[in-house]
Amino acid sequence: MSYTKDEMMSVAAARVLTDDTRCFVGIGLPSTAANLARNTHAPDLVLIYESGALGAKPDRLPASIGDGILGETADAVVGVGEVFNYWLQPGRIDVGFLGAAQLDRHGRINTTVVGDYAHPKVRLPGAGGAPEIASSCKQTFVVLRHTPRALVDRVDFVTSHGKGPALVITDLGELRPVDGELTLTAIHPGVTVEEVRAATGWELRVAEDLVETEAPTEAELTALRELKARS
Amino acid sequence: MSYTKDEMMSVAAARVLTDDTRCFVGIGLPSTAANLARNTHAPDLVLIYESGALGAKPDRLPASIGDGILGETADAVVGVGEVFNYWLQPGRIDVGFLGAAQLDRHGRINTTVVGDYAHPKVRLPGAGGAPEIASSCKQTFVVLRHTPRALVDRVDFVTSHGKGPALVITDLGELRPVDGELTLTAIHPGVTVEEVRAATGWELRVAEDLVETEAPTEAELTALRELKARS
Amino acid sequence: MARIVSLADAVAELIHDGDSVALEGFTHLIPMAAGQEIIRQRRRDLTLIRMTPDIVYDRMIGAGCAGKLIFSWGGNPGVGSLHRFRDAVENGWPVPLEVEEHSHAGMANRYIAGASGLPFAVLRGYTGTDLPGVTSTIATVTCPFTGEELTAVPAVNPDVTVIHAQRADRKGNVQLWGLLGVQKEAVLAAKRSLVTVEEIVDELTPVPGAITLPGWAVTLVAEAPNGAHPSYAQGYTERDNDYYAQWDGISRDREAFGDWLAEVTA
Amino acid sequence: MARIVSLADAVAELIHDGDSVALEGFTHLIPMAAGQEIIRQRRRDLTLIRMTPDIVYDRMIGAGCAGKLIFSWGGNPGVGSLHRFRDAVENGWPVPLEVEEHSHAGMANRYIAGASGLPFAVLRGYTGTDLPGVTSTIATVTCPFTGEELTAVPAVNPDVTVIHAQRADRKGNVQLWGLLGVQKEAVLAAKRSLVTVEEIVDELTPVPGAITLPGWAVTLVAEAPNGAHPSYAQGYTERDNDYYAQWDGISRDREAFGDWLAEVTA
Repeated sequence: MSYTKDEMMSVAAARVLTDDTRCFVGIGLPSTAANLARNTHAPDLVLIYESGALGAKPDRLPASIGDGILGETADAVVGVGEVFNYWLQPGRIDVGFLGAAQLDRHGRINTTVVGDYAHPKVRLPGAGGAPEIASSCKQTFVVLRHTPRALVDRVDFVTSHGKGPALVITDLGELRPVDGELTLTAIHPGVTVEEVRAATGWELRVAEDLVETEAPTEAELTALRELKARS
Repeated sequence: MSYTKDEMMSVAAARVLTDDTRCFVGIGLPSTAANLARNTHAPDLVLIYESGALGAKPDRLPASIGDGILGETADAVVGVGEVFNYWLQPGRIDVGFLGAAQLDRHGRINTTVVGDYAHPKVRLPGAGGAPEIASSCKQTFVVLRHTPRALVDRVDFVTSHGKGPALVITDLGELRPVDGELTLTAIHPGVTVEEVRAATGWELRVAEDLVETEAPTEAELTALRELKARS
Repeated sequence: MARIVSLADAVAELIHDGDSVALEGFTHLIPMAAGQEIIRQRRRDLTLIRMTPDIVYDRMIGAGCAGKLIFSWGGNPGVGSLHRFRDAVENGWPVPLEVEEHSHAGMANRYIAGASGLPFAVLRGYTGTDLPGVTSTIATVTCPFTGEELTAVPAVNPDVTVIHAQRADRKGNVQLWGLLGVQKEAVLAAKRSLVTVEEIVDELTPVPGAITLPGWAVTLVAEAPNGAHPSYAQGYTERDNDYYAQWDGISRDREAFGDWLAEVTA
Repeated sequence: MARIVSLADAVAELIHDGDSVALEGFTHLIPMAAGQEIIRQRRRDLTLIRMTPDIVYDRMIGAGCAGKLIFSWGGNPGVGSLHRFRDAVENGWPVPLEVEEHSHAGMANRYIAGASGLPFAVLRGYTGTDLPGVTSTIATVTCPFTGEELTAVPAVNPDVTVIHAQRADRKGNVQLWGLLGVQKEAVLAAKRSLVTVEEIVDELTPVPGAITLPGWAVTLVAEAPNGAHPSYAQGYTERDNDYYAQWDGISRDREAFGDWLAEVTA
């Protein structure tokens, strides 16, 4: 079965979520991956959304962080204050799964501004839940599309960091921190290292034991496409 | 209609609660008075119990602060943390209505110990909600039976004080603070000043404009007795 | 007991030029109709407070109602940018917009402190971020027991909070269910409050997951059917996802937005 | 996912001599059966934590399970004194009992801080009282924004929290309704938790006013029908007001209590 780069990214991101993991899910790419995981190999994955849905089990992709289906299918619905204070802050959540507008070589995330804060070139949406998701979850994964504008040498503004992401999944490969610097550790089938380097805003290091990601299986692709079709 | 001293006390205590007042109600004598008020002249009195019942409307006297009827009839049920933090603490409640084991001439309440704290003669139940009820409500009323052991010169332990009670209703009369000292301002029918003085643990001052409480009306007594009969 | 009035009268009575105003609702139950009415009544120099400004504030900012925005995430959810918000921040159009920027955890705790009658809240927040460098309302506090240093944010106590709920009874008791957001805290933190509702009913029958705000904790209630559109009211209306996408087109340039505004204020 | 075990196995696994243990339930849903089982298993030197010690702790104190009590109101509600509690404090019988005494507001906030992963909570409390003079866990903290001085209390994080609820499903999701108390906070503040339930069911049908504790936030669930007696479980059992009065007689003298204890531990 042929597949797109975006599909490879979502499948790769879904694979890193294991059953019974508690995952604090950002909307967009992380939510797609997390719901794909729940619909394939990790049916007991616990999805927590900042809108107050604990253990959401949507059968389609939520259109927004406040999609009604999140509350309707959740184990429990709590207020936004409670989800941050009682559920995120004490370190109960295993994985924080975030997107990013910009990510730098040290794993710092920017979703605030491009350019100067007081006179920004581009005003981005801002922090949302990310700073505390990044610092309070046991580990953070980031999923984003691989472009030189997204993966930069140094972000213009540190919106969130925490311990830094343990894993970054892009549409070209996977990066992990090695000696404090995000390093290419896996590459998706059909992608070359040169391609990844060209799409990265710094001199990307490549792990000696670089592996090739397994291509999406037919089951994974079918599940992803069905999920998207229902959404 | 003849009536007991306790009935006079409950009726007098009920009368001071006016319609639409928000009243934080202690269990026991205050709860009896507050529910009598709601069943007579103040049907829209708002009763708040520390067990989390906001706007409770019991048709009988609750057997405890956690009687199920409080939650079943309430406008809203909230957790105990919320009732103190969101509802009591910001000063939303007009009247705190408390009982007391001991009350002194300066309006300080003791429900902690008789004797020394480390080696008490009598260990009383302790503070409960009283310290913050006394300090956070716009004003505090106290209702208790008038004995020299209850109304003392100086409490052994200050469990709660706040601004001090604006009004104390006993089975003999009513006391209000005058120049910082609780002073007899009303006396129940058939009770003499000497009787009240003998039942008070300090040299009780008597207001110049001492008034006699109006005896319970038939309607008040009937309502009180029906309420007790249902309980 | 809350008074029940028309939406126009409620906005006229409660919201004045220069007020700090929180319209809350976390993606669900956004008080959009109230936002439109504030635009219609041409309020100016408001300090707008809201975790997720969304279309409701994009409109008010574009209409020139706001002098300042206190927020934590300002995007068009599921679509992209809030163009009027960006135009105000990037170009000062139609008027300059001061921003005071927090995280969701910080904003939620500011409402909690406000609802609790406390001057500040404590959290573990903003660690390793640049936010404390640009936002003066982020400080530290030391635990008197452990000596640990934590983050503090000041209470937010809006002059007026506006929320949308499913329904109220004739005494102004408000019933709200589905995703709950920070609406309770936002109402309790405010000096005055307005709740718009899908409908006013004789009796609030119990609904699983519903919370009730007693009428004595609310200032005014106004009926505003479909008052959350394009957001939704669980059990009453559906989210209009297409409109969120359409708004991108309307808001993207000043002229298209001007046409929209002229229609609203006509 | 919580594991479902017998009450005896749950107590044996979770509660050890010397542990700090909170059995919570504010008059409603008091985990009485769990308290009895702790007595049966002869736990010693526990630090008992609970806002309202009630009969459940009067028994455990009289049985000699407790070395310390952290509490805010220790009476027999609607009846009078807790005689075993008084005997322990006044006469050190059967063993001396250290007390750490707070107000309800203080205790509730200690649980909230514990549930929130914070070392302390801020409140307006204890003003003008003698409590700060006898309780070392009451301090002050200064608002970094206004300079106002407020009260601070440390988080409480029990080794084990035990609560009673109406029911759980087979994955250990717990459903609880009626007066809610501080049970959610007490469970979330604890390192380990046990929920006893009236019944285990296949599906938790929605109930107005109910909250759910996800099974992944609970360690163990045990079935204990009528496990709150003489307290009650809204929708399942009624409060046994007569028993509260009877307990006054049982607990008033050491001999009558001894007979009761012998029967329980037989």
